[in-house]
Amino acid sequence: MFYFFAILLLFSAIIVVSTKNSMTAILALTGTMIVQAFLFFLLKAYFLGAVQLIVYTGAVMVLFVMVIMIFNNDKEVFKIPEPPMSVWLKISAVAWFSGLVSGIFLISKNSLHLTLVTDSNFSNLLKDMSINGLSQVLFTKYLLAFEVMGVFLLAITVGVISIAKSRGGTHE
Amino acid sequence: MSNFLIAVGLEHYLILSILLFSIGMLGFFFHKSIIMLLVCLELMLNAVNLSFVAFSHFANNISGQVMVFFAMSIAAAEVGVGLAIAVLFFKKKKSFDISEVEKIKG
Amino acid sequence: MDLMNIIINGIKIIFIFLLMVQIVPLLVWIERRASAFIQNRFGPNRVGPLGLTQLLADLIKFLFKEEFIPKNAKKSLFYLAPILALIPGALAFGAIPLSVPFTIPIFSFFSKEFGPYLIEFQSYNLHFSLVFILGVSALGVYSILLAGWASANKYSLFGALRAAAQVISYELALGVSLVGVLLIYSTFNLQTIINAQQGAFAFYSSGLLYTVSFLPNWGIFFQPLGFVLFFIAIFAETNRHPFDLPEAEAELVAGYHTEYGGLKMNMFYIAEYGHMLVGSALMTVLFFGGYQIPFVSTAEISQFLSSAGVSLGWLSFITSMTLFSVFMIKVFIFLWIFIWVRWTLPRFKYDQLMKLGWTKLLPLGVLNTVITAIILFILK
Amino acid sequence: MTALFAILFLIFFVLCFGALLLGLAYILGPKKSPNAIKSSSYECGLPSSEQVNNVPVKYYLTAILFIIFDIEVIFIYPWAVAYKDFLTAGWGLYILVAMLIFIALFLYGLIWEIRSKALDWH
Repeated sequence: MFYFFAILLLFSAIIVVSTKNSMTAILALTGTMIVQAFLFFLLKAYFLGAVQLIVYTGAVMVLFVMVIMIFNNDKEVFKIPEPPMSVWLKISAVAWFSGLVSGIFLISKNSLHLTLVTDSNFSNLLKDMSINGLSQVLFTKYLLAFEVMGVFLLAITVGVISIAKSRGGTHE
Repeated sequence: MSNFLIAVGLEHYLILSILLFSIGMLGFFFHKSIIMLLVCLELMLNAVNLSFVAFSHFANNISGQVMVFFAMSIAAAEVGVGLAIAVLFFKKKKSFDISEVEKIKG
Repeated sequence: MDLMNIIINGIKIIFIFLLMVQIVPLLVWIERRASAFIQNRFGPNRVGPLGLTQLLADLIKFLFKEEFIPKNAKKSLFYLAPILALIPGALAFGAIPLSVPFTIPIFSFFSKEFGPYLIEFQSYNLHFSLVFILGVSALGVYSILLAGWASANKYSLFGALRAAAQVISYELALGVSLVGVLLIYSTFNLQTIINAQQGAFAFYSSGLLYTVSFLPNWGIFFQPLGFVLFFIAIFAETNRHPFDLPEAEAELVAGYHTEYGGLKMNMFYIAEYGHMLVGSALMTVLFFGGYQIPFVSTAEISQFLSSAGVSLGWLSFITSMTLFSVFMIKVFIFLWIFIWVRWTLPRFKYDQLMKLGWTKLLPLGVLNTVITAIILFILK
Repeated sequence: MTALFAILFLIFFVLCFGALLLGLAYILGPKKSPNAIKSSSYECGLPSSEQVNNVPVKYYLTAILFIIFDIEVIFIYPWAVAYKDFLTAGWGLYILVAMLIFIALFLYGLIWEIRSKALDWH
């Protein structure tokens, strides 16, 4: 199950960065988001998986699709001439990935013995990482962060309205 | 080796996460359109979220999930503002090219 | 979990999906007949008894329509959009409990005994089904946007943009109106919500139990405002009259599916009616006690059925089917209201629609949340 | 876990079903050679243009505002589900006030948005 989702995830991610067509990239990214939601389900983070579906695929990616839809008719907008890729960038990319692959092989030979610090106070509260556990921690330990989030979102609302509020359309 | 393939543990999720992150990073370096840059940013954020949730699952600690919850909302807000700026930029410059940003003067 | 069990569960999933698809032609027939009835016409009455097989004829006609793609259309997305339109409805409908779980008694197949299986009458019982339904129905926007964009027609594009803006605006109102329900039942699981609605209307106040014996214990009596908001939001979500702005044929030809024809267009219709079905089922589950008959518990029904001479092995199955038909009756009442409203109210203007969503429904939903929370706090 | 399999199976089945319907229509439907007028965009007889060159910014602003308010609603959900647990644990006033502050911020944003006429459709 894990491998199925992992391959799907990597495959769609590669499509995202390698395609020339913006719409394909956006749709592949949507696929990535959905697969990741399923990975969250697999990790028993059920509420987060559903939130991933609602917020990312339901809202963020819709915005992306809308923007592409509005602008794609100008054919040359998305055909930005790409400068010849610098050699160093290519070499470093190849080196990075080869390093990664060899690292993975090393790990697979002798697995990492990670010692994880368990927060015993809170892990007692929750049996199976369900929503109730999440909200207990969210509204006790992280309450301040939660309220700051409210202020932050308010600021974003005001900012976005003042940036984007204008008469007329998207082109003139 | 075979044992490593069968028993899916934390390492597998971390490997997946770092691969996803590197793909996103690669895209971030190679693309020039503002929208594609935002897309690759999303990819990297997703990779980080995945590792957070994996840690949270295997360490039996819910704090990781709360962090992801916050990270998701901030990422979503960031995309909203980023695309608003991109559209505004397009209105002025008729292009999504990131190198045009250098020419902007206040 | 042996192989037979998996096969039976697979058949069940397919059955529930096909049930959803099969209700659609029935609904189209009801809609056409009801519209005719309201407007004092006959409606389709030639093909078969009462015109019931009209839809079969329609289907055959759709199958033999010419395959046609506009010149500039993006081919792959043009074909993908109608398929994608089916997915949100199907996934959401699968998460709704249609009836109580039942056991299939021991039976033999190829001279092998297969033990009794406990089957849930829903495709999957998730303990976060409500957020899951919200999540997958958010995917419905994609088929709209892609259909509009792939057609390479400006009417389609504007229709799609309108539809998407409308759907996402009302999704917000929908989400807020559900918070009250969550406060009352404190769970995301629809099965638990249904079970909590048994018996007569009852609530706790400072440790004492009060009962109102003549009202069933339905969600609507706890959440009247929440129900009204949910009801309106569902109408807008499904692009039904009086909110069918995306299809405003006077302005936009036919909205996002202008360029679609034949079976492809029919698939958009299946999706639309599927959303109506999911909406009605959700209303039934959250506010009208789901599959339960008011004041009658499941145990009483099975007792009655066994006294009526149903054999013990199939008792739970028959009970489940009885409750399923109750559920379907409730759902069809709502579907009838959907059709009825279509010929009763005039269409909104687009600015009125947006104003209603953002400045009325959303604040009212928040108000509903606050009131519910405070009342719960006072009553403890 | 079984539910996950069920969901995947359902997605797969629906995709197959849709593809089957489209395939059937493709096979059974008559094929005629398209001509230029027929395959052009539907436009009531006027010379057709598919160019959309000025979309009202409102559509897009609606989507952004939807994202922001959607996040806020999502933040209310865990609170709503755990509210009764907090009440029985005796933390009622604490959790109520915590959420009322958040909802006040939410409402302030909403009122700002309505006041600034960001979503006035003309």
